[in-house]
Amino acid sequence: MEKYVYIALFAPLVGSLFAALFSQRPKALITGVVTSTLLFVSFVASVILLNHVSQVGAVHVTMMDWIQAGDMSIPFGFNIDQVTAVMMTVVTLVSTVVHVYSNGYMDHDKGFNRFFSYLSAFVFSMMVLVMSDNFLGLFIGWEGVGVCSWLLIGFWYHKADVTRDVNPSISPSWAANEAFIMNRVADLGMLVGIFLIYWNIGSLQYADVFAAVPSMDHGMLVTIGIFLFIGAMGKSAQFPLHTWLADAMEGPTPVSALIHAATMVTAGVYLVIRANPLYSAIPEVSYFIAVLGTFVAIFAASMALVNRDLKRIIAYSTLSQLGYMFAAAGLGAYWVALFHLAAHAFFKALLFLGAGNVMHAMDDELDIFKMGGLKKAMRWTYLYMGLASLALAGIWPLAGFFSKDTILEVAFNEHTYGIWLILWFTAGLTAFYSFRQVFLTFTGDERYKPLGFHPHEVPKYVLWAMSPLALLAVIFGWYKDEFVAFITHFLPTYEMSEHTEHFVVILTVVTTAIALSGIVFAWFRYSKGLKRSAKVEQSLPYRILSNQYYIPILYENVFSKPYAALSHAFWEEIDQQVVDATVDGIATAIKDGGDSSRKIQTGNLSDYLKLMSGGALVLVALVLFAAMQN
Amino acid sequence: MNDILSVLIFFPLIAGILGLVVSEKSIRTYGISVAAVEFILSLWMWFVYDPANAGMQFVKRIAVIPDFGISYYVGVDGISLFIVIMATLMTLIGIIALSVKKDLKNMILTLLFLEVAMVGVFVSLDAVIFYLFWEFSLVPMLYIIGAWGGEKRLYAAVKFFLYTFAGSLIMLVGMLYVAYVYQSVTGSWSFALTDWYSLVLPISVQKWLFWAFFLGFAIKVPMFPFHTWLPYAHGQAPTVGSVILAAVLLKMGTYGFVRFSLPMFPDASVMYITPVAILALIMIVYTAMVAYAQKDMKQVIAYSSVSHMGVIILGIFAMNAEGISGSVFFMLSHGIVSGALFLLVGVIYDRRHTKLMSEFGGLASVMPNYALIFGVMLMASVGLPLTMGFVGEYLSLAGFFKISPVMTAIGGTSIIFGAVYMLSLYKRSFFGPVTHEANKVLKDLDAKELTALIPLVAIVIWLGVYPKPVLQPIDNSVKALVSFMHEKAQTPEAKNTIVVSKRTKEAQ
Amino acid sequence: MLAPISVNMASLNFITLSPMLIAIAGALGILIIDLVKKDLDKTLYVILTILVLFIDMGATLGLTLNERGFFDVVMIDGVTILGELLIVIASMLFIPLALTSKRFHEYSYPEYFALFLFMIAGFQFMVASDNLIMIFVGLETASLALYTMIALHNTVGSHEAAIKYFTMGALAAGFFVMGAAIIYAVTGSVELYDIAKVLQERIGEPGMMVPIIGGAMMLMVAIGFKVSLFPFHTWTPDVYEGAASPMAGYMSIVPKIAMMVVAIRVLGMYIDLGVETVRNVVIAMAVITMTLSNMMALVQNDVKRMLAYSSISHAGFVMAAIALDTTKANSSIFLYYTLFLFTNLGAFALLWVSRHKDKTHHVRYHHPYVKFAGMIHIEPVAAVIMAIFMLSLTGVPPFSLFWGKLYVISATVDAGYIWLAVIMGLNSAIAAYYYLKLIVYMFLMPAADQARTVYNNRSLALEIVIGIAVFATVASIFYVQPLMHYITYLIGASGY
Amino acid sequence: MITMNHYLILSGILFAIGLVGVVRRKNLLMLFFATEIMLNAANIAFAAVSSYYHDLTGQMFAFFIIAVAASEVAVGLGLLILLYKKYGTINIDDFTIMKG
Repeated sequence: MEKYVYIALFAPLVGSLFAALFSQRPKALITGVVTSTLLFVSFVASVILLNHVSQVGAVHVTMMDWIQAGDMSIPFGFNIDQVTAVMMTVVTLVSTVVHVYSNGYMDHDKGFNRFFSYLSAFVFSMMVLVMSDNFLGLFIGWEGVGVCSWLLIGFWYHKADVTRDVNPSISPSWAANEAFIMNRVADLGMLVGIFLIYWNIGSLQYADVFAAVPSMDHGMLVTIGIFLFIGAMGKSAQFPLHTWLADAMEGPTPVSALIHAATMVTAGVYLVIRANPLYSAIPEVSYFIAVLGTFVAIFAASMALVNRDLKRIIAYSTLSQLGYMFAAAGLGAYWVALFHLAAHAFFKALLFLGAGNVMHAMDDELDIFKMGGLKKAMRWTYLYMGLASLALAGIWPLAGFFSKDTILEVAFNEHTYGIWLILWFTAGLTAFYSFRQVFLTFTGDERYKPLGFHPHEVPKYVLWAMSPLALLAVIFGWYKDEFVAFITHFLPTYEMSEHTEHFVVILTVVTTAIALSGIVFAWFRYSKGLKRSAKVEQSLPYRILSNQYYIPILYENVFSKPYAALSHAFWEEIDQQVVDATVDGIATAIKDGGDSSRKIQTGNLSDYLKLMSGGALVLVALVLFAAMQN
Repeated sequence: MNDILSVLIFFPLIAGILGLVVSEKSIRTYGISVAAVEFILSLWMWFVYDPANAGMQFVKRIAVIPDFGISYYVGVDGISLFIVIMATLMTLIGIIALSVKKDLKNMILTLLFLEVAMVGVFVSLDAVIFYLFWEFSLVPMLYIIGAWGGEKRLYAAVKFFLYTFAGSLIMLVGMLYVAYVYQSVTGSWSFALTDWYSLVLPISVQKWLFWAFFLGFAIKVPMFPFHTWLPYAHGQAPTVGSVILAAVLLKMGTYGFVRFSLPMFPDASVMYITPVAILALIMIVYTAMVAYAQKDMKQVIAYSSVSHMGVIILGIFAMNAEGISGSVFFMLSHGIVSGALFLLVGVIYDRRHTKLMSEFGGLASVMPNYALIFGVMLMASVGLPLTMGFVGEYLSLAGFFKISPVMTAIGGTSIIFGAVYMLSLYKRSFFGPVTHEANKVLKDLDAKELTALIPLVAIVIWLGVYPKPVLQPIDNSVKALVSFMHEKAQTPEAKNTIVVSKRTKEAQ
Repeated sequence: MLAPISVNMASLNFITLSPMLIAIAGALGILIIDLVKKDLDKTLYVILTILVLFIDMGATLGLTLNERGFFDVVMIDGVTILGELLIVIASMLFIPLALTSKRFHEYSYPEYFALFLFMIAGFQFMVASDNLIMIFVGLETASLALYTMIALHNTVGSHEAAIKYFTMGALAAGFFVMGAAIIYAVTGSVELYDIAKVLQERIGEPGMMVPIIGGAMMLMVAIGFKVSLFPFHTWTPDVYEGAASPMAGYMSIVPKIAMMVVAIRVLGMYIDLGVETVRNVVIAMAVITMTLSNMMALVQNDVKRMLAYSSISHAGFVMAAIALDTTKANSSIFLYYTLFLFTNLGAFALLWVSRHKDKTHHVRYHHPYVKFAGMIHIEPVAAVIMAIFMLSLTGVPPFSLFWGKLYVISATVDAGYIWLAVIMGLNSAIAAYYYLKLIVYMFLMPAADQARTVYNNRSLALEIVIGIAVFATVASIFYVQPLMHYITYLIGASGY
Repeated sequence: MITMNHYLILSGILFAIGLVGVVRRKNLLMLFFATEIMLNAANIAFAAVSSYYHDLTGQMFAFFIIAVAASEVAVGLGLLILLYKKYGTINIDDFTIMKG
């Protein structure tokens, strides 16, 4: 099995390096083809491993030593258990699709080869992240995906900065830096968590760490849990570190599909799932996670309600779905979280790719107010996005229904009715905003006509490329029981109490009801076309939402600007005016001392004689005085 | 075999003197070949070095002034070995990448003499000889900055010289006092470090000696608030000057801490962890912010050096194998990375004769290779895993975490602030549209520059992925050092603070 | 009723006098030659002088330790031998500098060389006796000769220099004899070893401190004047500037060595007696001297004047060692001055080489900094040599003076004066600035106009002297050990 | 009855006079005289002390001082004449080229 591990891991890297060779050249289709193929290879290997894990059990390989100093010894070790296998499969599957898709999407881009190099590099980092058998290995992937996302968000680095009202995410490069730095903030927390683990347990291997958890001081566990979760918050863009995700939409759409929907942003969830022994030992932290997740779910959903930017809407929905996952994980239903993670990966990627098609058709126009009635031009895309949105809304029998519904049941089962209520309501919002988007884009009057767009369906093979995701978005949920059976070999099972079982039907009905009502409302509101009312758009709530609660501006004024100001102050006021001035001051003081003391040297002999005699007298007097003392 | 070190020291000296007769037009080849030979010699030294042996190797001791216990006494262990190799490497790279036209001959010969001093400092085991090389290294640097520097070069050069000179004189007094104590204890004079190590100094003496040495080293590092000479030196120095300065000369200070302060004054070192650490934290945070405020690319990197040296100091004062090994490794990585970054700035400076970021923008479009290599070095500098920069930074912080989690958390902000100033530099000069006309026609890296830079990139990746060959010898020697300190420490708090790694315990 | 005087020739033990006698004889010889045959060339006299000095040196080396002679007035101990040797060596390096390519007319007088030899005899008397009379006579003989030689340079500056030096010297002489008188009044003797004995007994008596220390201070003034300690240093820069460069270099070494020896004897006696006041005064003066003169040197525009101030500060540096009065300290003094001798004389010689008849670069100065601007491009070798001298004076290893500083500071540390050692260190740092300034001018600045004429006074003799100085400065690391060994042996042997 | 102290006091006074003269006078000739007075003050002291101790050393010293004083005057006057011939003045305020 070892070889499959290595194949799964290194195939993307090879692809990336291959593409990198051509990075300076004009577009060469070969790069796209090779990388896609290699990713497919990796996917196959992952499936084989998945199968092997389910039949035989976990695979563990240690490639080589990495860091060894003092008592710290960190290998490049990989551990393929159920969770990893699932993650690997999901990641490689989605990436393969996205790669194939990108062959079409990036067709006209002169950075074609570079793009594939980055994209495969990202997959490699993601694989390291999920496959590693120790926390520092995870950190490698953690940082690696960070860099790749930096590269890919800033892929169109040549665009100039513009003001916020022209483009809320100022420029690709700006968004890229924001993402990187914000993640770094979280990574520091993660790093501290790792240090804590090392100095308290003496090892960073998952096995040792989780084995040690029961015997550890609870307070310490809490601290570790918190710091690790801070790391997770960064990557999964949880409040308050969420602003970067929306801005990250500056990247090419396949990137948004792969990185900012399906894989990277779920790394945080993965970490919590991975560390379930730790988090199940500290319910208070877990509960906080659940609450935060719930909050983010509704918080993000609310922003999605009013947004006009096709991709940002999906980004917010991603955020909100991540909230769901954290809620589930926080409530101890780890497999549910993982299940929703996988399901979400499929339909959300599909959604994004669909959005990509639309952008292509509309020459990168993203404002849904300028679209409408596209279903004539792009029937398949309409279908795909409709499906995905239905799945997202959690309509039976699509994947979303099973996963999200279970999460709500869990919330109910835990007697955390507040959480349940919010999540339930958010389900409604989700349904509404996703169909608001769908209807505004595809139905109603063709507002793009006057703007002179000529939409057209994307090439067939791109649509074929998307089909696996579509399929999975539909059927994935049907395999819930198999999934549970498989995953609970590793993750703790989660049994609904009698009381819940009793209510389960009602719950399902209620949830589906609000979802449907959301869709219906969206239908009445938007399917006939766009009816804007200035009154609403001027209203305070609307403006708050459309400005993302003014949080980006807040951050800019609370962090960025003061930081810059302080830096300049430090440099000009302190470094130059105080520290350096002191040094030079000493020098000049000595020099001035010289200037004043050279006045002794009048050149006039009689002054010299005076000084000499005076000196002599002083000596004698001083000495006599001294002599008197003893 | 034992003379390898003497060869390493005196080969460039002789080559430099003979170089006087080489004609101006073939001097570059001469310089490159000499530096290459020197580098290969140092590699050979690594090859024959026995990594299992933690002690001094290739030891050579010849009495010079026996009456006063001064002897030509050299040797390397894991700690100094790689710094020496880095010194020879960076000299070679520096000469290859040399782009000065004026007085090329003087420049190259000066570099060779500088190499003598650099190698000498790191291999000498006799305090006076150490001091000799330490001081002598100022002279060629003074000349390099002063003769090939920018418009404020004289000020910068003299400031650099005097500042360091003043500090090291105080250190000299300290050294003489240690020698005196040694003499009054054993009855014979000696400046040999190995003899000094055996000396158990009373705490009260350790206290002031620690600060005497501290002053000498801190100015060299340079630690806040003694750092202000550095921006001038870097800002004014020619590219090769900055490369050598950042890569090697700054390491003298941190190396001094490891070689002198820790083993000689273990108690005082432990006692003063907090004040030193506070200075280090100021270096990390404060200078990182100052770096962000810079307008000049080179200044950014100069200040970033100070910030990184702060992390190194933290690692050294972690008092455990993790931290110290990490900091020694970080010395190497910082040497390579900052050296490379200065080279890169030099590249653009040669083309446009300005280093102001406002002059650039969109360079990634016109000079892709340049942008790529710069990006790699940038990522290494912000400590991205699988690059050389991460290993050292991670270990240093991890080590100091044992001393004080809170301080480490503050120090850890360097991974944030580092990203802030480095990324903003990259954004300002490489991203965005090409605004400035002159930048539209810039040509990408030429063969000369690539030959200088690609090896560095290779090293950065290689040692990031597989640091073991370097880290292990370092770690062995450091473990020995730590357990030695532990035994020597007198105060209980020192005993507790200095953590001997379990592996060492098992070994004993 | 005086007892008939019977002098036993053996007791005179003239061999102890031989160095001085040889010098005097040589001087007389030169005068006679001049009587016999006029207008002989200076080269003859130079070589003759050198020969005489060689014999002198031989005689000095032939001396046997711890002997007395000539009515026990002359005392030969380690310090004496070292002093005499240094005097002779310095003189031998100095006198060839007369062979310049430019004609400076003081060298055309044979009297100049006679005076020179007399002066050497005087200094040798100074160092070779512990009898205040003898010291005084030697001092005055030397000084009077020196005044005259300075004046012989025959420029406005030299005349002014001579008169200043002379007058202050007379005053210093006054203090010296008065101090001697007081000591004599207290102890009834002028022989230091006697004085020491008597003081030992009487030091406890009430009110005795006053005359004892009073006398000491009077002598202190005279010593301070000769070795140029604050506040008796004021003559130094002016006289150096006025005198010919070689003479300035010579004055920065030989008279100081002579007086240092006297200081070691006299002040050493007091410090041995446990008169802490004297020690403290010496240290205080030393510290003030080195600091103040360093600061003044910073702001000079003329290299020669800068070197004058720098040699003041060096003197202060060494004076601090005298206050310590340990064997190591006393040895370090001689080591320091041996190394300082070569470097400093070399530096002044280099200035001499670059001497113009007319002041091309400055209305007042012969050697303003600007004159040396960009010298690396015009006279690379000379520039490098000058740089080496400057670095050596700064105390940058491996050049000679570093070892001197090392020993002196080490001696200070051993004696427990850490703070003093620190001050010494900081002073060297300050000093570094003005030495560096010259290097900066020579290496880092664009060439000055008419720079071609920088080297118009060069001649083979000068080059040889400078060559020797350079060698001594660069190769110091190889001979410091034997030198130190020899010095320590001599000092230890005579119990200082 | 004149005791030694009287002599010593006298010599002290003379020395003081000489010193004052040195400080006050601007005329080189006067300066020389002042220094001579100081030397002679010492002479008196030596003579007195030596007679008090019945020891000849002091007188010997005195003779030497006289001799030295004589030669000093010789050199001094020489210089003085040189200066007067060249610059027509012996006021020390006129010799202040070298300063600073």
